[in-house]
Amino acid sequence: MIEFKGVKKEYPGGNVALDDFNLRIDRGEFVFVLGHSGAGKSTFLKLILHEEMATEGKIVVNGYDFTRIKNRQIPYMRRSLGVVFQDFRLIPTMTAYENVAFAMRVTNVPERRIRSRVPYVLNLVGLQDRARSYPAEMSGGEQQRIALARALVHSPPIIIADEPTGNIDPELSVEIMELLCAISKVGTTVVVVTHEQELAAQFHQRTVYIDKGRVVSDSCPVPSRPTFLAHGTGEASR
Amino acid sequence: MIEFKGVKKEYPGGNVALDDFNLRIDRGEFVFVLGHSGAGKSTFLKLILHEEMATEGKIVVNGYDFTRIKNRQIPYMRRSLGVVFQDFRLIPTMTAYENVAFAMRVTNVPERRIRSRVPYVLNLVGLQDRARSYPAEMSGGEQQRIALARALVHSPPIIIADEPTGNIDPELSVEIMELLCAISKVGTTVVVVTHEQELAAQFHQRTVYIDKGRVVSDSCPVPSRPTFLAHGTGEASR
Amino acid sequence: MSISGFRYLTKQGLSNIARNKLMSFASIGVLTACLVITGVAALMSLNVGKFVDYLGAQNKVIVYLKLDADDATIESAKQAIGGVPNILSSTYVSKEDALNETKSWISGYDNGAYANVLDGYEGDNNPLYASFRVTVDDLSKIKDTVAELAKLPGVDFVDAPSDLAGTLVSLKRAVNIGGWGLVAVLAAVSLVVIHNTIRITVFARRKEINIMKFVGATNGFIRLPFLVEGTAIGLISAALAFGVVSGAYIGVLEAVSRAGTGWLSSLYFTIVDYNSVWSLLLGVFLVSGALIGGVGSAASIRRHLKV
Amino acid sequence: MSISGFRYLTKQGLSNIARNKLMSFASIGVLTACLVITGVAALMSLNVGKFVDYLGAQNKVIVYLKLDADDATIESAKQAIGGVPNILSSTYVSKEDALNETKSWISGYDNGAYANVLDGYEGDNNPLYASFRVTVDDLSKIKDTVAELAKLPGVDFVDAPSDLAGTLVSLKRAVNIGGWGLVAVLAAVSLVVIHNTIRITVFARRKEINIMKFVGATNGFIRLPFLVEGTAIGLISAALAFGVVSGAYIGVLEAVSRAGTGWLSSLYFTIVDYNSVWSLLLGVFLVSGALIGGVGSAASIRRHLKV
Ligand SMILES: Nc1ncnc2c1ncn2[C@@H]1O[C@H](COP(=O)(O)OP(=O)(O)OP(=O)(O)O)[C@@H](O)[C@H]1O
Ligand SMILES: Nc1ncnc2c1ncn2[C@@H]1O[C@H](COP(=O)(O)OP(=O)(O)OP(=O)(O)O)[C@@H](O)[C@H]1O
Ligand SMILES: [Mg+2]
Ligand SMILES: [Mg+2]
Repeated sequence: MIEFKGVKKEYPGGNVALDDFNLRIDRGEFVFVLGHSGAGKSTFLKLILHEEMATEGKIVVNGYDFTRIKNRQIPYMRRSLGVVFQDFRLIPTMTAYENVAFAMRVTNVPERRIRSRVPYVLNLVGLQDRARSYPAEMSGGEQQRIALARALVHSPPIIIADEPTGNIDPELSVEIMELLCAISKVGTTVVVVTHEQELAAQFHQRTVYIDKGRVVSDSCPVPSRPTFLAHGTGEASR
Repeated sequence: MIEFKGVKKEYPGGNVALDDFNLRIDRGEFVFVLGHSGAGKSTFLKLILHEEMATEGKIVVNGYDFTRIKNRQIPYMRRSLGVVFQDFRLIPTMTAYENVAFAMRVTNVPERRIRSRVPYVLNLVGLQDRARSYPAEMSGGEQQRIALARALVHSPPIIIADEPTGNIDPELSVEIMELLCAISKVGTTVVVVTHEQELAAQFHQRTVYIDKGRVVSDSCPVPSRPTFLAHGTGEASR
Repeated sequence: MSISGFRYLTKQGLSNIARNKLMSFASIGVLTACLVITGVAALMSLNVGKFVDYLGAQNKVIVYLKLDADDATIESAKQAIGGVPNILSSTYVSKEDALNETKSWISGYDNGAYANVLDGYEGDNNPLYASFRVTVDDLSKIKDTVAELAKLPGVDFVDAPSDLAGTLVSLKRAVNIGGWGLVAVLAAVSLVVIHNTIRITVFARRKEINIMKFVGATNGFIRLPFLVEGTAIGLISAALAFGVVSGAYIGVLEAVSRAGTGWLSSLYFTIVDYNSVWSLLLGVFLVSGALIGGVGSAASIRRHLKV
Repeated sequence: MSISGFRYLTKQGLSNIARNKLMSFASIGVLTACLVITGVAALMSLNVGKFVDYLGAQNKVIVYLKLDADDATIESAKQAIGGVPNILSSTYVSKEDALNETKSWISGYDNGAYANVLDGYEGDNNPLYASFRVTVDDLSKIKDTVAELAKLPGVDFVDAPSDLAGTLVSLKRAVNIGGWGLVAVLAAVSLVVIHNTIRITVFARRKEINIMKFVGATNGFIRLPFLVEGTAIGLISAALAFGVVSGAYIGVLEAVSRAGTGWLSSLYFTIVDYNSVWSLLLGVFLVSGALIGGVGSAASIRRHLKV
């Protein structure tokens, strides 16, 4: 699903954000990516998204080999990703509803389906009442959850979340993580970048540590079935 | 220093973010403000900053009574505040150095003083190497720390931080909190909005809970001298 | 793209106009201003051209008939002149007419000091030629026309105001080049202005465009609302500019027609009629407004689509 | 504000131009275009005005002296005419000159048919008047001038081309009103365009302005760099526009001077000389560029300062 082989990313200024970066994430996996501020976590995501291009190495996302991808294929590659950006990236001139619906519109989903799916997803992140609000009229946590709703709405095979709980209180954070876990159980690949180690620790999933642009540790999940799952799935299908 | 009396804030759309909000924060206090997403925490800060105006009630900040403050006094009131915004609000066309220096320039600090003070503060947040970077060239956590440096640089009597560790890993978060604690010990009022209850709990300081726009709990700090302080002061004066 | 998607994007583009009020206003202002300038320049150019034509028409070519021309010769000459191309009208001036004209003209000089100089030249003594006063259509071809006229039966010689004709031809050419040159320059300047305005407008919204790309929108999907928005702004501007230019032009026409006496009122008949230009003006405005607005903004987002 | 603060803000404003390359380019493009338009319109207006003046100067007022005027009377009349205001030049035409002129003129008519009509009127028989041909300065005051000339000693009567004068006066008035009206309209349109461009430019940077306010910057502190930036952009545009207009004007002057023969080359002497306008043009460009750019952008940020 996602494969990085010997990837190096050097920014124009000379900053090397990733160096000999190797990682393989398979279909249906749930992976936490941890690391200090400036370790290269967001750069990793930006490379997956083809927002930045690798200086060296090979990246394959959902079958698209980035050394060979054509410009006109990029939108289709991106549609296979649901991304929660660290800075949200909501369109300021669209309401919450429109921001979420937009991710479906680009794939030509019929209007009828959009009208039933968007409220459902807004409900999932607890923002059914804020559908008509513009991003500037929402709190930080609300914006973050809209960004999450947008990432989920078109049921992409891969969901990538950069600090999805950075602006959200602990209870809600756990709820959201449970939601993501539940989604991964039905075959969606989920990559969560977070600095909240304790939150990650609660979920006993594969955890990748990045430091200075390299993968320094890649621990496998605890084999036992985690306790939260019964509750988690309940949340997701509510 | 900061006084809210019966404050109500209703946003144009009809959202009531604060209702009968009462709080008094004295000089030199260190206060955590906790609350769910959308509770009204950022609104509280926006009111202090005169970014939004109260619908009802009385607000006094640093001696400026907002019911009577004149437009041309507002910049001077704001200079007595050092604010870390939830969305950072760095000026995209300025380097990290310039963004930080800017808070001193507006108060006509001599260039010589700026040249010695800015690197010192950048060092304090661990970003001495990134002085020449533009915000878009920095990671989320780095931007957040630049915002913190800007809030500290002109030694304002009040420092207000909205989720200052939302994008920062746990160790660094503790360091930054310790830094803020140390600053409050020398007479600066510090208000920290955060959703990381556990982080706040480590510091045994006054904690205000906001829920649905009201103060629902206001717990006093544990009287005993906290253990982190020796270490914390050391960090701050490094 | 599906029809509902197309409908959605079109609606999106139109509602963007209302959403980006400040920028829509500003863009419409700029585009309208530029169209007005170009339109006014074009109308001025048209009118000056027509005025020069009018001056040209005032100048007659005189076809002198042989002194012994009888009525039959005159008639056949008249027919022949009618067959020559590039001729607008011709008037016959008999020997008697010519003498009377000359007399009245001479008696006007120096308070009638020479009023009687021509007494006794009437009738068969009349030394003057009968002639046709001919106005030509296209002054630039006057040489050929004169040559043809000179060859006609019964014609003695042809007197053409060749110097004046040359002057008028070059004046008209200068006015044409100058006038339409001005229109071209103003149109080019307007294009520069509009292009830059659209670039800034799009620049102000680059973040929005960027985000759409990251959500997986194709370039076409992002471009269409901009195309619709730009086209609508172009059409609105065209309508406004048409209103302004038409209003001003009708105002000038009225002012001139009311000017009453003198030189100004004589201008009235040389002014290009509003009825004969409005449809062209409106058409050109609408087409160029739509093209500039739509294509301009769709093209301007290109650099922001490269992510 | 301290001097170092002022220096900093000025530097800031200037470096913003480099930083906001796209917007600076676009603004300079728009401002230059508008200045060029207005400048070209002003030069055209000046030239048409001067051309009309030239036409006016071609028309002479003829002051006829009494038939029996002797040399002394002629001399004193000459002096007296020199003392009349609003007169550009006067040329003496003696009785003999007048007769010769008339003769050559009449002999040119109808192939010299009347060439000998005036034989025998020479010397003391000469019925023509000696005269002064006078050109007036300001045609609109020609009536007063003629009246004054008529009262001079030795003057019999004054022949003024009053109709033509009237026409030229109204033509000149029309050209003046039309020309400067055009300049005013183009200047106004340019202002609209520039104002809107600046508004969009500032709008694109509203976030930056906003943040500065929240850090405690006074309005003046935020405005100054915009003022400097706008002024610099204005001055750059003024310099560019001056270059373009000057280049074009000099080009036209050369083309006309090389036109060789005919009507066009005769225009050369009526064209306003480049040396007499460049300093005014440059001055007006620089001042208006700086004002529009500086004041315009400083004023445009007002709405964004209200936080
Ligand atoms: N400009 C606005 N217009 C309308 N409603 C607003 C606006 N800003 C905030 N709100 C609403 O007011 C409420 C309080 O918002 P606020 O930003 O103060 O929350 P918060 O406590 O900071 O939340 P978070 O932890 O998610 O940042 C929320 O419901 C939010 O949607
Ligand atoms: N556009 C850029 N130009 C130059 N350097 C950059 C750019 N973007 C990121 N960097 C640098 O690359 C390094 C990695 O950045 P990245 O955003 O990947 O960090 P991160 O792990 O996401 O950190 P955080 O947890 O603070 O968000 C940092 O040192 C950052 O300053
Ligand atoms: Mg990051
Ligand atoms: Mg908030």
